[in-house]
Amino acid sequence: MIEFINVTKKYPNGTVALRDVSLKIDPGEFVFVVGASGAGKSTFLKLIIREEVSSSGIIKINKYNLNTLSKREIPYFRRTMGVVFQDFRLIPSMNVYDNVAFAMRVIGAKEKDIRKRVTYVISLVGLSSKARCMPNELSGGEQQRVSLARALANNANLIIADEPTGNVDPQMSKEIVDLFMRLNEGGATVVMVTHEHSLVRCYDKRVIILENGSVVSDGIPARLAPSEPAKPPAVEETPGPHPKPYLPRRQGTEITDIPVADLLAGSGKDGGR
Amino acid sequence: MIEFINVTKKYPNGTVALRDVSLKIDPGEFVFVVGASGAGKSTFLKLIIREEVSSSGIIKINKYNLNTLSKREIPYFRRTMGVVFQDFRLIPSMNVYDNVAFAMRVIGAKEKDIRKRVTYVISLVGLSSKARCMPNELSGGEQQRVSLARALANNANLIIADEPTGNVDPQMSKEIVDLFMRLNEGGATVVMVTHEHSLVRCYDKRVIILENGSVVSDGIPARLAPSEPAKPPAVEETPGPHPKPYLPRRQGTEITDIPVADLLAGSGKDGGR
Amino acid sequence: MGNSLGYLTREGLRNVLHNRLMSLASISVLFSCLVMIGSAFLVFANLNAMIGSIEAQNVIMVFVKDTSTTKQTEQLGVEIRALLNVESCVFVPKEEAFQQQIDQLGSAAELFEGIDNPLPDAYKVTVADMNNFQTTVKNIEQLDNVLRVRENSDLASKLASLKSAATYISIGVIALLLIVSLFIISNTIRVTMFSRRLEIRIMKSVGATSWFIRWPFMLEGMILGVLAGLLAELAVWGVYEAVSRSLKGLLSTLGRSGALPFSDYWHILLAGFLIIGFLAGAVGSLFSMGKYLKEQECAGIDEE
Amino acid sequence: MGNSLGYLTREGLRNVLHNRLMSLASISVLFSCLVMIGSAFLVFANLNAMIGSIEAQNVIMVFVKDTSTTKQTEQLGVEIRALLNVESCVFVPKEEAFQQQIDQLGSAAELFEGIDNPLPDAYKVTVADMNNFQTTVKNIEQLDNVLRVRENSDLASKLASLKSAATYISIGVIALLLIVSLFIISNTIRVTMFSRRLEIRIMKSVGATSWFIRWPFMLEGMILGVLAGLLAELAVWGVYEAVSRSLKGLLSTLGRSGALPFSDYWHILLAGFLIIGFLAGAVGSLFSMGKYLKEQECAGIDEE
Ligand SMILES: Nc1ncnc2c1ncn2[C@@H]1O[C@H](COP(=O)(O)OP(=O)(O)OP(=O)(O)O)[C@@H](O)[C@H]1O
Ligand SMILES: Nc1ncnc2c1ncn2[C@@H]1O[C@H](COP(=O)(O)OP(=O)(O)OP(=O)(O)O)[C@@H](O)[C@H]1O
Ligand SMILES: [Mg+2]
Ligand SMILES: [Mg+2]
Repeated sequence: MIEFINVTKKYPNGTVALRDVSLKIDPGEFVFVVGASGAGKSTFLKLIIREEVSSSGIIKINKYNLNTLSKREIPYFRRTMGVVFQDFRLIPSMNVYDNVAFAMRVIGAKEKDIRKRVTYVISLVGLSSKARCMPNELSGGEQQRVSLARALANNANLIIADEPTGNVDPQMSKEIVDLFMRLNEGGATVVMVTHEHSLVRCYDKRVIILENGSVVSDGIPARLAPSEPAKPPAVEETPGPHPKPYLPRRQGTEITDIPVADLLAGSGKDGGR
Repeated sequence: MIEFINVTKKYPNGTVALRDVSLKIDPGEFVFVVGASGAGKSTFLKLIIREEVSSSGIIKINKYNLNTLSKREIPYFRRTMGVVFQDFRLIPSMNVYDNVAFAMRVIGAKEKDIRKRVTYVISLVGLSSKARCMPNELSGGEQQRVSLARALANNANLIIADEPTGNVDPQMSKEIVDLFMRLNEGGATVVMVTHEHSLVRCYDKRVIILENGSVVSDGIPARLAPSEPAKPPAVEETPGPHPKPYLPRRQGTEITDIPVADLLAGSGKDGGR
Repeated sequence: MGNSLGYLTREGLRNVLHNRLMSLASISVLFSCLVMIGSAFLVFANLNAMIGSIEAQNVIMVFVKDTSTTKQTEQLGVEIRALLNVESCVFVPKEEAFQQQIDQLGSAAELFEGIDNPLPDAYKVTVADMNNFQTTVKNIEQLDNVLRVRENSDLASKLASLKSAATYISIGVIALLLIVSLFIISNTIRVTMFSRRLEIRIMKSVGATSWFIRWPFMLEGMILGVLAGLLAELAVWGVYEAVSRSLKGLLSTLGRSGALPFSDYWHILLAGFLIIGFLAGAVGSLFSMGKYLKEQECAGIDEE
Repeated sequence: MGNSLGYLTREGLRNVLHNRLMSLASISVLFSCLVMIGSAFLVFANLNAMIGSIEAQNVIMVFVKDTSTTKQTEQLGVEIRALLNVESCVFVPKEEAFQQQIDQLGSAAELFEGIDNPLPDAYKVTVADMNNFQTTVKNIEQLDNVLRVRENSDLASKLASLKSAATYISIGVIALLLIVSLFIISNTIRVTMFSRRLEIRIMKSVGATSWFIRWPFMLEGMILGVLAGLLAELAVWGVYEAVSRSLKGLLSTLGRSGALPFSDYWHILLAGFLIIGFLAGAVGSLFSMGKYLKEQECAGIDEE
């Protein structure tokens, strides 16, 4: 459960990135966060993973109250989630395998479990042939997928993804979101920031729209559309003959040959925890 | 003019990123380069800006033959183009203004011209209020736009852009491509890598499709579409009721309030050159 | 955390190899500092030994009464040797003493030819501890059959103060070098860590505890420290042997048989080097990392 | 490039302030090294002066023939003073010489009481250059009315070799410190540059020439070098005054009036510090950047 109560985030240089945000994300929900560049989406996620601290307001994540979380607890808190960073954050001195394995090593998993699980998640993002490459030998999209694989490594039940599809082609984007959907069906909470509105429209999921640091819309687009005529252009400016969001068309999405089916069963017994 | 003759690029670790690519881009052309993640798009651009050297084959850019270009000439060669990098490449110790100004300072422009031109291109990408921020104080999309502004600073007549819209919302993406279109109309050659096929479809421009290091399609989609039934899924997998690329609809694109109109007239007299 | 230990150790080893530039720089700097400290130590050890050997030449002449018999004279020798703080006691017959006087006068000596030997028999006594020089002189004066004691208490006190000065200066110089070295080393490690702050930040954001991040870095530091210590030992050894060989001629002119043998000092040096290297590496990386490991404080600190 | 010069200079200054950690580290390391070199220089200057003052005590005794008149004796004095390499020449009447002999014998002196003074009048001569000691002795021996010349050529040669040894050792130690310092400094700069390689790479990819990138870094290095030099001068001055004051008592026991005044040396030191600092900063950053400035060679090198 993620709960924001009147949260404001002001950066040291004076920029107010979030303004009085209150919202609640229930366990098992799937939430898209959209908004223009600089709207505060990444800041929202950074507050959730406690990389930034709120200037005012209360943030509660599962059993943790971030306002009272001691520094000592932070690493343990962070291990309860899998995070895909907008800037990937790969350790430049480790190869792909070690980067993904690192997330499991920090929790002290057994080397055998690590090998099984890491090999598996790397194949899941289609990078098996690149496992021994260093990050600087990868293309942008490949780096992004390594970050994704690392987020999946520990089989966390809270997935935070900051534009996980920004550097990959539309087909792969769909595959990635489908992967998240599977995880979500297995019980994980997923919060995903994205710019690809076409993607958001394919799924019948909750969408939070940020504008200039404030939440201007929150709900499932198909149901919201008729009731919110006042703020239309934020999502619907994409060219095309569709004046309102698509209705969900789950059956239409192509699931590729990547073996996502057994992701939740997971090899490696819940990542060794 | 960009000319590739049987160019192959093999990285030191053995990865063959480009395979026997031959193509020619005429001065004043606008070219989209699309392809899956890892297809070799960035490698293609890196060869053009001579950040990487081809393993075999001949590359000619305008009057430069990159196979015989001496090291001493490289900086001067690079100044003839404006480049938006996939990973932004902002200098972390300089603020937004100085990052953009740097491109003009390397060519020894006058401080007065720099001030005029830089202020102008920063406003063009909508970052006037962030001019004094350091790169690490910017959101992903803002960083990308700084990189864009820097590419525009010198008013180069060859624009190379590696996913310049990867971190911005669809509306801004359109604005950016429109900006490139204007430059193109003014005579600049533009080579732009992108994943957003929906964007590509809005324009009636040449599209080069890379797959696994090879050019699998090259031409204007609207004219190609009927003649190439064998390779349809590479571009057209986006969900939606459109089985083939859009026809150009220039009149339908919303030009925003950003003053792009006078970009080519440019303040700062051709960037001081 | 049993599983992690193996990983953390491997990681530390891997870091050494992976960051070759950094490793080389750290080892070089530490090595340079250790070589300086070691050299200073050996120079001062030799200086001390030299002063000691000059000291040994500061003797007390005990003149025996003309009236005493050979037996009494011998008895006196036994009594002197029995005193505390007497290191050696050699009998000098009057003829020999006279000859020495003449020799001391150099080429003007022939002026004394034909003059009767006015000197008595004597004992030449050296003391063990210069600081108790006066007491020993007093004790000898109280013995029987002593005509007079000749001592150069001025030289004795000069030597004593020279020796203590040398000791103070040695300790001072070595302490200074140590401080300077620690300063240099800590700065080098700080810069090294600075260039790896990104890595540290990423590790933190994936949920690594501070100790999990620290361990490989510390281990890396220790390995580099110990390596630098071993190299410094070898370098100091080589340089010392070369220098002491080339200075042999000079030292013998100055009345010394040669430099102290390195074999007497190698273990002290090695122990010192290893301890300094180890601590510098471990503690240095521990502290210089602190800044990059810090988490943001809770709400409110950004506002001021 | 006229426009650029101003920018490049400002940029160099800005770098100093912006990279405070790096600047501080570089200055500290350079400072430490300079302080060591400066201290060694002053120690050796003092040592040399000390040996010099001992040398001045090495005298040639020229005994005058018994048969010569007062006039002849005075004439001899004039002739000796006229010789090259003679620094001073003092007349010692025979009574005084005898008294000195007696004093030298210490408390055994009274044994000489009642003996006729066998010594002649003499001149006490000191030479300017120890290396020409023997020649001077020869020259004096050839003068009229000289009975005999007493000289301690053994001590003279000992002192001469001690002095040249001290000179060699000083030069050696200072050269060693200089090398070690340059090594340490270049390593520190290398690490600093390494942590800025990203910046350099970006600048290159925007079309900056190598010199355009180098200038601000070099300027930054020079500024830091000169700052370190100035700080080192102040530190060495302070430490030297403190140490020479506290050692004053000790030095006077050893027969020296005190340490050399710092005012005689400050300009040499300052010049040395500034030159070393400046060069280390400029040349150091110039070379350590080279690696990151290199462009890829043309086609073909990737294949092997
Ligand atoms: N420096 C490098 N060393 C080795 N291999 C590399 C290097 N850079 C890229 N590659 C490999 O070359 C291939 C093409 O990379 P490139 O960056 O050109 O892809 P891309 O088309 O730009 O992909 P993306 O859309 O993900 O950015 C990839 O398989 C990548 O792993
Ligand atoms: N560390 C920081 N210091 C100061 N201001 C910051 C910092 N990080 C972000 N900001 C500012 O806060 C605002 C919100 O940033 P944020 O990164 O949350 O945007 P975003 O919605 O993720 O945008 P994008 O889609 O471009 O990534 C922006 O105006 C940005 O300039
Ligand atoms: Mg963001
Ligand atoms: Mg790319």
